This record gives sequence, C-alpha cells and structure tokens, in this order.
Amino acid sequence: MAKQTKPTSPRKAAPRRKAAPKTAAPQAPEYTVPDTLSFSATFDTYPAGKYGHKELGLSEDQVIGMYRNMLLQRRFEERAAQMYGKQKIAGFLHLCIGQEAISTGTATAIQIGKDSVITAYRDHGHALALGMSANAGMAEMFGKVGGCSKGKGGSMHFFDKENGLFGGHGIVGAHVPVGVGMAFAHKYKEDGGVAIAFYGDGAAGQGAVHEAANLMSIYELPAILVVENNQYAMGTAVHRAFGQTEFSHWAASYDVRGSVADGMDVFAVVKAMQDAAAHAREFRPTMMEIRTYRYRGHSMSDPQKYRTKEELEAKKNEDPIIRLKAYILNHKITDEKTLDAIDEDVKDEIMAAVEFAEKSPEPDLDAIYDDIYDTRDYPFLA
Amino acid sequence: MAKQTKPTSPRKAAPRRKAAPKTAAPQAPEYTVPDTLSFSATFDTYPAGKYGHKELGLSEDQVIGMYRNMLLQRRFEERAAQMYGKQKIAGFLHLCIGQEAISTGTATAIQIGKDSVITAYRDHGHALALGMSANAGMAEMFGKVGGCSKGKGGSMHFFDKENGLFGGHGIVGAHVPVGVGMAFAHKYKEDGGVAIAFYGDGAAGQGAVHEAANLMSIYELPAILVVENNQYAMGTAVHRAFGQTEFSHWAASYDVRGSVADGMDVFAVVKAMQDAAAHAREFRPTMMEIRTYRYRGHSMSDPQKYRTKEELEAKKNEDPIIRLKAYILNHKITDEKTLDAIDEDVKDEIMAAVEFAEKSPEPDLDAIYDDIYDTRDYPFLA
Amino acid sequence: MAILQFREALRAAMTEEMLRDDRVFLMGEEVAEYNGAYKVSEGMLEQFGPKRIIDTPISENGFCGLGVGAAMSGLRPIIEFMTFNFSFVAIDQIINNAAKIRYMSGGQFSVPIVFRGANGAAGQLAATHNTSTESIYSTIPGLIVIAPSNPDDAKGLLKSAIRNDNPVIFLESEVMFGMKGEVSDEPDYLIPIGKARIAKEGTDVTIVAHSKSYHIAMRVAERLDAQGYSAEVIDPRTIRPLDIDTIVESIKKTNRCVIIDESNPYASISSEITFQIQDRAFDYLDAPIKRITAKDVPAPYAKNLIEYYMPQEEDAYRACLSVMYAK
Amino acid sequence: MAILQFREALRAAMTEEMLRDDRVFLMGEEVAEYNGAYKVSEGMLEQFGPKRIIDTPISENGFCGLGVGAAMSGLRPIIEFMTFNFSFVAIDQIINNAAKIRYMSGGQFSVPIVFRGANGAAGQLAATHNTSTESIYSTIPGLIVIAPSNPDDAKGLLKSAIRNDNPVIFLESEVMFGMKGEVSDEPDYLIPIGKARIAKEGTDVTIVAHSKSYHIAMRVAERLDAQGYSAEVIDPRTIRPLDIDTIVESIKKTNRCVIIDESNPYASISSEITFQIQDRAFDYLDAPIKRITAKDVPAPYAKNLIEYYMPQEEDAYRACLSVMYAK
Ligand SMILES: Cc1ncc(C[n+]2csc(CCOP(=O)(O)OP(=O)(O)O)c2C)c(N)n1
Ligand SMILES: Cc1ncc(C[n+]2csc(CCOP(=O)(O)OP(=O)(O)O)c2C)c(N)n1
Ligand SMILES: [Mg+2]
Ligand SMILES: [Mg+2]
Repeated sequence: MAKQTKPTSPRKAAPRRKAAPKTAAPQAPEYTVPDTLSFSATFDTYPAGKYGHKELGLSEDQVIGMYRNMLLQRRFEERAAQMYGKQKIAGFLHLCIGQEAISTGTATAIQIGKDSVITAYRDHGHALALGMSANAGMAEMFGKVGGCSKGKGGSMHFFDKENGLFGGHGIVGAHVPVGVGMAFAHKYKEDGGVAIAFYGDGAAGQGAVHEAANLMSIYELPAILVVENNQYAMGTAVHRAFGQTEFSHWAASYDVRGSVADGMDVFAVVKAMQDAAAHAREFRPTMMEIRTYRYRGHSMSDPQKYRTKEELEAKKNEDPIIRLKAYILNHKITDEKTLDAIDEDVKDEIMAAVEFAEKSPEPDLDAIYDDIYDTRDYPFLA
Repeated sequence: MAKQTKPTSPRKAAPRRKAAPKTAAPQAPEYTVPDTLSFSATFDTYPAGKYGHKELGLSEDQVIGMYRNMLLQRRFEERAAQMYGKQKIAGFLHLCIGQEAISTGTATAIQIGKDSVITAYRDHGHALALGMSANAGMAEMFGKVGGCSKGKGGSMHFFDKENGLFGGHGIVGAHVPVGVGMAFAHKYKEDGGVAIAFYGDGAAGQGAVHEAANLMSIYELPAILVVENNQYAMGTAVHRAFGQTEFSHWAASYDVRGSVADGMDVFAVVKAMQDAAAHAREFRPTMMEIRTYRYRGHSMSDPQKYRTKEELEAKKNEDPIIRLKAYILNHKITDEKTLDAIDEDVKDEIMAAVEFAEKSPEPDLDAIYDDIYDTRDYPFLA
Repeated sequence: MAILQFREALRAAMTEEMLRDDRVFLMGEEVAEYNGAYKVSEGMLEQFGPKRIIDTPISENGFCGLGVGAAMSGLRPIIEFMTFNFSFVAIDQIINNAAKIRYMSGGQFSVPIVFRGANGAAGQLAATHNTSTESIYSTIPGLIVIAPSNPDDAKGLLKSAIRNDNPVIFLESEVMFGMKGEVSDEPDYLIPIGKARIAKEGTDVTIVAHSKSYHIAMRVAERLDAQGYSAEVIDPRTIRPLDIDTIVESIKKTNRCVIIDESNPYASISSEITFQIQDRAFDYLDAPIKRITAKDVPAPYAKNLIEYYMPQEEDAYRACLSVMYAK
Repeated sequence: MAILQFREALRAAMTEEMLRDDRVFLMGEEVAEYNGAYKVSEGMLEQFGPKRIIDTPISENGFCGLGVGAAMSGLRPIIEFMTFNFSFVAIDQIINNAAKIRYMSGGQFSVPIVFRGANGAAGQLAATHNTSTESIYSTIPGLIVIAPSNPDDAKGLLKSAIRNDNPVIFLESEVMFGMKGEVSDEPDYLIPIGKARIAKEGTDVTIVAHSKSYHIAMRVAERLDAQGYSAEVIDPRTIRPLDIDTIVESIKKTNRCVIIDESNPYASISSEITFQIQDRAFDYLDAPIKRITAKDVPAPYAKNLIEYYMPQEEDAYRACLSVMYAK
C-alpha cells in the first residue's frame, strides 16, 4: 500500500465508499506552499520463492492444474509458431512463452466468470488460462468459423465473453481505459466483480494508461492495472523508454496501491493477485508490476539484436514451468511420471486443436458483413 | 530535486550529457523483486514571502517594471471584459486576473528571445509579460489585421514569435508535448535556450502531459513543465479530478526534478523559475506546480456556483499585485505617487490599445486563404 | 406536444431513457455539478444522483475508453463531449474500440454507447473549436452517425440512439441549443435511425442539408418558392447509414441537387452523397450536383472571416438557380 | 538510375535530405537501434548517430507533439508512424496543431514536418491494423497528403515533402516496401507535390488509382488493352492538393471514369474525386463514375475474408467494361 508520510489527498484517510462514484467532494487540499515538501511511499512486493501453495489456499489438484495450464499455453504457442511457419496462421503472432505464470497465476486467484480481464495482443496465455479451449484459439488463428471470434480477429483478438475475457487488443495501451470501464461496470452493477487490465511495459508510455489510472483512483473502482514488464517493447529496453522504470512507483501519482511481483514464480503472482483482488473488491485499486521475460522474439519476424544470447540463456533458468515442476516434485505433490503423462495429454490436446482448426470451415464470404452492427438491415451491408 | 532513497534509474547517478539525446543505453535496472520496496523524494518549495528582490538579483527598476507589467495585464483584461460586453470581442475570453505573478515572474527569470514559452488559451498575461504590445493583443481580440495573429486566432491564440511565445492553444493539454518539442529544438540547435510549457490543473488529466513529461526526462531536455494550479478546471475543483493532487509529486513518476511555488508572490515565482531554468540549461527538466487562483469565472459565461463568495474574498487578500505594491512601499523602492502615475500610464496604454484595435481594419475577405500553406498556389485556395 | 429548446429536448430524451433503463448513465466534463457546459444536463445530477451523472477529469481518451468497457459489460453509457472538437484526443477509442470490437470479437461483445455533444462551427472560436466531424466519423464502418436539425428530431433520434445496440455519434450544435420547437411528448417517441425527413416537397430541385445547414436550405427554398421555383428539402438526419433511397427518389423527380453542409468539403458527406446519387441516378441528372460548404480553410477568428467561412445562403440560392439553368 | 526497393528509395530520400540539411531528423518507434520495424531506416543510426535518428517510447501523441514544437522552432522533423493505424492516438496533434498553427498564428510559425509510415491494409492483421487513413487526413485544410505507388515516386516525393514548409502526411505501404523499381539518383530529384502522373495513356476510360490500387489499375488496363479497349491510368500521387486538372482533362477525352481505392468508401477520396469530376466535366460524362474500394466493413482476419475485403481486380475490370457499356 502506497503509504505517504504526508497524506496529500484527504480521501486517503476517509473510509472508501462501496457503492457509487464519489458524490460530495472531499475537502480541498492544503493550498499554502510549505517550507519543505517530501514524501515517501512503500509498496507491496511479491518475490519469487516466498510463497507455497498451502498458505495460498491451493489444493494439490489445483497446483497440478496450474502446471497443466502453463504447459498448455507453452505447447499451444510452440505449435502455433510451427503452424505460422507452414502459413496456416498469418498476420502478427506474438508468443507469451516465458510469461505463462502471469495468466495462470491470475486465473487461479480470481473468480472466473464473475471477474473480467482484458489484455493486449499477446493474449493466448490469458485466454487459455481463463478457460478458452485450445480448439477455439487455434481455429481463430487459422481464420476459421470455429475460432473464438469466428475467424474475424486472429491471434491478436482472442475474445471469450463467457470466461470474462474482453480481448485481445492491438492498439498499444488503448485497452487499458476499457479495462477501467469494465471495473466501472462491476461497481455500477454491484456484482462484486473486479476487472484486471494487463498491458506491456511499452504500453506504459501511452497517455491512455495515465488517464485510466487516474480515473480508477478518483472513482474508486474495483480495478487492477498490471504491467507485464518483460523488459522490452519490441526492441526497446525499458530503461531506454522511461525516466522512472519502477512501475509500481507510478501508483503514487494516482494515490492508489502499488505492488510488484516476480512473474517467473506462479505462486508470487497468485499471492499478488489475491491481495490486489481483495483490495479491489473493497474499491481500492492497484497498479501492479509483474516482472517477467519473453523467451521468443516480439513477433515472428524479430531478429532480436537488442539482447544477448547470454541474457536470454540466463533468463531461461528462471523458466516458470520448470520452477513449478521442481516445486511439485520437491513437495511430492505428484511424481515425474504423472507430470510426463500430463505433458502427453497436453500435446494430444494441442494436436486435436490443430486438427479441429484444419477441419473447421472458412467463413462464408457473406459473413464479412456479419457482426458489424446488431442488424444487417443497413443499405451498405450487402 | 526529487531525491530518491532507492535510485531507480541508473541514469540518475550518471552525469547528464549536454548534447544530443541519449545514445548508449544505461545499464538495465535491477530486476529481482526485492523483499521490501519503498521510496521517498523531496521537492523544492518556494513559499510566499520568503524572497526579496535583492537576493534574486533584481534591480529596483526591474521591480517597478514587474509591478507595471502585472498591472498592464490586469487593466488589459478588465478592459477586454468590458469590450466583450460591448461585443467588440467575441468567442471565448478567459481572463488570468489573479494569476499575473506567474507570467511576470517567469518573464523576469528567463531570457526573452532566447528561451521559448507555450501556454493554453488563458494566454494574455504571458503574451504581455513576454513583451507583446497591448495594441497587438487587443487588436487580435477585435479580429483586426493589427492583431498579433492578424485576427485569425483571437483571445485563445496569441502568438508572438519574436518574443518566443509559441501560442496560446485551445485544446486542453495538447500544447504540452509541443513545448517539449521546443525544448528538443533548443538542445538540438545547442542554442542554450530553455522551453517552458504552462498548462492548467485540469490539463494534467490529459495523457499528453504524461507522455510529454516522460519524453523530456528520457531525452534530458531543457524543459520546464508548469501546472498553473488555480484550483479549478471550469467548475471542477482539483481534488474532484485527481487522485494525487500534489502535482510536484508526479515528477517522481518521470524521474525529473519536482518543485512547487506560491503563485501569489511574484518573487517566489521568479526564484522557482530561475532555479528551474538553471537546471534546464544543464538538461535537467523540472515539473513545477505554481499555486494560484483565478478571480474571475472560467470564461465570460461562468455562473461560478462551484465556489463560495467567502472563498473568493479570502483569496482576494492574496492578490499578487497588492502584495507587490505593499512590498515596494515597505521597501521604499518608490512611493505611492509614482505607483499611481504608473497606474495612469497603464490605463492610457490600454485606452490607446482599444483605439488602435478599433481603428485597425478588418481583414480582407480574401485573407481567409492566407497562411494556410506557405503558398497560395494550390487549386482549392481561391 | 411541448415547445422545448433543443437542449431541453436532448435532456428530455436522456431523462426518459434513464428512467426507463437503469443501465443508462451520463458521463462527461462538467455534466454533473456544473449542470453541463451548455446546460444540456441541467438538473440531471439532482434527479439521478452521482452514480449516474458523472463528472470526469479532462481525460477524453480515458473516459471514452471507460465508456467502451462499461458498454461491453452491459451498461449503456452516454458520453458527452463538451464539444466534438475535443473528440480528436479520444478518436482512437471511437474508431478502433467502439466501432470494431463487435466485429473483432465475432459478435460476442456489443458496444451500445452514445457519444454526443456539440459539433461544427459556433462563431468566433477559431480553428480548433469549429470542426465539423461528420465526414471523419461517417467513414468508419461500425459507427452510426446522427445529426438532427431541430428539437423534435433531436429527442426522437437521441432516444433511438440510446436504445440502439451500436456505437452512435450524435452531433448537436452549440448554436442550436437554444432553438425552440415543438417536441413530441409520447413516452416512446422514437425516430428511426437511417430515415431521412422530407422537410418540404418540391419538384424543381432537391436540396439536401442536415443540422444547421438545414435551416439555410429552408430559407433558400422559401426564396425559390417566391420566385416560382419549387424546391424539395431533404434532411438526412442520419449521416450513416444514409437514406440514399429517399434522396434518389427525389432526384428522379427534380433531376437536380444542391447539397449544403458546413463541413470542410474535401472527402466529406457532400462528396459521398454526390457519388451515390450519380451512381444510382446518373440518367436523371440534368445538371452537375452543386455543394455549398464551409470554405476549404481552417476556421478563422475575425467576425467577417468566420461569417465568410460558413456556407452562404446566397451562394446556395444561386447554386439552385444555376442547376435549374435559371440564371 | 538504380534498382531500389521501395523502402530503400525512402531511405535514400531521407538520407540525402539529412546530408543536405542538418535541421532534418528522424524520430519514431524502433527507427534507430532496431533499424526500423520495416527496415526503412536501416543503417541510418549508424550513419547519423543518435542525435538525428531517435527512438521513442510508445507515445505517439507525445512525440508527434514534440515534432510540431521542433518544427515551429525551425527544425524539420520526419516522424515515423510504425503504421498509420497508430496515428489515431496522435491525430489531435496532426489536425489541431500541425495543420492549424500556421493559420492561427497569422503566419508567424510554419510547421515543416513529415509524418510518414505504412498506411492501408497489409493482410491478415484484422480491423485495427488495416486502416486507410487518406480520407481522414485529406479532409483537413492545412495538411498535404501524399501516397506514392512506386519507388521512384516515393523518393522524389519524399524529398519534396521534407523540403516543403507545410505538414505532410506521407503514406507508404507495408505490402509495397519490398517492391523494386528504377529510381533516379539525381541529387535534387524532386517530384512536384500536387501533380498527378499519367501512367498510361488511353482514350476509352480513365482509371484513377493511387498507392497499391494503382497496380490493380495497371493490370486492368492491360487486360482491357488485350480486349481492344484503351484505358488511361492516372496516379494522383498527391491526394491533397489533388491534381484535378489532369483528371478532368482525361475525362474530357475518355468520357468515363473508374476509381480504385482501398479505403472504406464512405466520404472517401473516391467520393471527392467523383464530386469534382462531375462538377467540372458533367457534360463530358457518358456514364456514372464507378468506384472499386475496400468493402464498407472493418477489415477481417480470415484469409478468404480479407482477400474479399480488398478492391478486386475483377470488379475493376468489369466496372471499366460497364462504363463503356461494353458488357
Ligand atoms: C498505438 C500503437 N503504437 C505502436 C504499435 C506497434 N507495436 C505493437 S507491439 C509494440 C511493442 C509493445 O511492447 P510492450 O507494451 O512492452 O508489450 P510486449 O510486446 O512486450 O508484450 C509496438 C510498438 C501498436 N500496436 N499500437
Ligand atoms: C481536449 C479539451 N477538452 C475540453 C476542453 C474544454 N475546456 C476548455 S478550458 C477547460 C478547463 C481547463 O482547466 P485548466 O486546465 O485547469 O485551466 P484553467 O482554465 O484553470 O486555466 C475545458 C474543460 C478543451 N478546450 N479541450
Ligand atoms: Mg514488453
Ligand atoms: Mg485550472
């Protein structure tokens, strides 16, 4: 929690309202310029290796489920890359390999169906974690009617209303205010839900993120803004793009809670999200940084000259899947054989998804006019 | 100076380069999530009543000049309001009455002609402080060819290239990145100049300001961003619009210097600007808050129900012109009679400006096609 | 029927729809405590409270995005732009999110949202504050664009817009907010989106004009009548989808067309209406289609220049005569 | 003459102008260390150093505004949009600042700035990444809009754009970056802004098409030739100001016109060209002007749909036949 020695907004101290946006304006802040002005804040941190499944309230089955889910994401994307090579998939394809703990950890911590999630174009992991079938995902990338968006959206636009996934968005940063709007709706409808908006470190450069953060603060929304800091925006390292690279510190500019979690340890993510969600349900929004790493290029056409092989190799030692596997074995949650079987099972699921995507028909040409408006009764919709 | 206990960007420590934008990327920041994370920062403050003219290096003549300039702004605007009532001036008219110390203090502290300034639509004061003639300003509002912008811009668009005024801008917040571009050009041209962008507290809600602040930080520009916090954006009090109302604290999100000055004391403004300009000339940008108050409505049609008469009256006691007058008399810089003569002189200047504006001709209708492009040689320019 | 100002008609539409459906809310700068910069929402905060009438910081991009997210979540936001000049800082939310999310999600999410506020020129406000945005918004598939010319249409169309399941750009006018007119007080007074209004029947020339320009058209038609020419005046009301059928039917009768529109002309609505007419009624046209628009320049401040900038009644009158080869 | 890729021609233009004038600099996302997302600026960081080839954060609004301020201060920025799809978050800087500051300042400040990058559709990228922006930008007085169709024009026009004292929107194409062609290597190879190119002379029908669509036009013209019809192909190259004289001259000869443009059709360039032709050459037209455009829908992802979305050569061919009443 961003605690400030000199509380600057009187709202800070006041109890948070649980219903509608703020009504009576709180008293105006002190206006005389003081002789000295300083401030300090502390942030909640969620380092790797600090949390175990028991204290997080996770059953062994859940842990195994998380392992399977992360593996599902990994294999799904590896296969997608292969299918891209075979030109079954086209356009931009952004893989989240290395970042799987974020989606899985989040899905574990929130209430799927009740809560809502929005993310950028690097969206496969979040979709699969929230419960989208590999079939629907793969078919979407194949541009087939069996795809989650009927082949209209492709890799960057996975949507899954049932599981609360509000997309998959391609304009960097622009979906973050949309996420705050989802939180607004949760509060308006008083449905107890929280909204989480994921975005990349690069997206933090967009004014949209600043506006969204301030809005969630003043309306006291059940919102969590999460920067998936994978250290690069395409080829731009974080420290080349930002004056302040500690993203959790930004929370102080909006008087919201700030936190930072290690995204290579799924349990750290679970804990960070559990805490943030609990705060959000009481209308205390969080700006969270999750530190992670993408093992692959930005998209399929990235020569990756901006980082060294050594850096990449070093990071691979932190692989969130390997880490969880070690945890499972160390804690004797299950044995290697079972995990291998899971691996096989996941592979089968992905192979089946590829087959499903192959067999799913292309959209009718006439479908180009579907789903633009709620009706096709407009003169220009042939 | 925003000093952080845990310097987050390694650039912080490194000596600032004085020439081109950053080349070699500084080393990446520490990436492991720590067990605890906190930070603190201090900001330079410039309270009212702390500075006298001598320590600021101002001569008595300069002080009298400052007094005259603030009075010129005030009388200019009072007369403009009257002319608006007579429908000699139309459109939106925003008065800076009460805020005059900001423009005059700034103009005193910087190098006019070398440095550059940009502001929002509440621009008369800045224009007159930088040296625009009352004639050119009044004629502009009358929509006459003798106006600074030949009658094309009106009250919101005072431009004065010679004196380094880059406008007068109507889209809230949008001119702030432009100001950072002016700073970019100073550095690029190595001309030693600094650029100052003024904007309102309301404008701080625009993403453009966030982007601009980060850009000036990473490129280490000779820039000063100044929020003229007059406590209201139209009818919206600052604390209804922002989670964090201490605007100087925002500096920490960009790793730039933060400061706050009392805008009702012109000497506080001079000092704050002298310091900021000195830092800027060494490529250390500042985000500055100046606390001020607008005595009039937002524009000419504002019923002002959002504040009480008492609040307004209380603030009138802080009037920057009255304060400076008292200072001058207390310090025996000159006597009441001389100040009265200045007042008369200013009134005459304004009356002459009204006459000038009256007599200045309307633009030719054909001038509607001038100054769109550098040439009129395009088919659609009749 | 009641006599209402344009702004009152808009308020009535919003109020009725908010009473009818509690998913509807109004958000924008100064809409609540200030009662609206142009008093469109006067009294609504008192009536509906701060949960549903919501002041925002000056963060158009942010609160338009917020509206999109709320709409995707099942609410029905009305987002007020103080004026549409300020929509450019938020246009990405409108073009890329509001307009396209239904499509990109394969129809899973709809975005029932109304973006409304003053559009077009409003006197001596200079170049950034006098923009007619209809050309830009109507080129975007996924959007509906409406621009009523009178209080009754304003009410009936705004109610339809709020009930519509698509993103709607609803263009009002600073200059018209005070205009009075008869307004239906039927509780379910809905004017269909996409239907033009034949404001005056005639046989010799068709004048197409929406919003403020419609009133120029009516004056021109009167003058023509006085000269023995019979002008038909069509107010398209909805710009996208455009009721081209009604326009083409009229041209088939009059064989001539003049379009009045205060937008800058290039790639504008008048260009589009011209394309569609010549495409569908080429053989019926006895003269080139003429248009009277704002001049192809940024809006100037000076009184004489901004008056000159606007579409001129006299030019429209003469254009009508010229397409009738009457002069 | 050298054979260059389109991207190399652009790079050559920038490089030459940067060598000629040290006020010129290039700024954008990934233009420097990454060598350009589409390798247009490859090697330029090495050649000119980080003072003049500048990477930005993903802050289009911010760095476009920065460019405007730098241009007002006497520099000559080239701002690269990774693609013009992303210009919508910065459009306010272009419409309200770049385009209008000269006017609002009464001519005191000029804004010599080039906004350049890929425009239009580029395959299976779905709705937000396939926008043709020329209709929107060309409706704005104060802007110049250029869209070359081949490497030689790209070089000659980009050099002219960089030397021009007005804000220029320079529209390239992801799909064309690799296209090769002969390019002049004259040091001062400047193609005048506002002049169309008659790519092929003909007598029976005029095809107007720019950028990628130009290549469809040429294929259609060849097919028509083979059938004994003579098509004239005009590439306007500059969209604003439009060289309508050249187009009208052609129509006076052919009496027929087909426009190919991959923009969404409503209120687009094809609408405008149609207005201007019928306004100026009404009596010369023997058939309605036809247009072949992108479908009036957001761009879909699926392969078959996005192909169907684009202007079809076959449709253009048939449209030409139909305006000649040849089928
Ligand atoms: C507004 C906008 N500008 C630029 C782009 C092009 N672009 C796509 S992804 C990307 C990098 C984003 O980096 P980051 O936010 O860190 O996300 P990551 O790819 O690392 O997940 C850029 C510049 C875009 N899609 N939208
Ligand atoms: C982008 C944009 N949104 C809204 C407006 C309308 N508007 C003009 S001034 C203003 C209030 C600005 O307040 P502030 O920035 O505090 O400046 P002040 O008027 O107090 O000087 C608003 C909302 C605008 N001009 N531009
Ligand atoms: Mg990243
Ligand atoms: Mg203010």
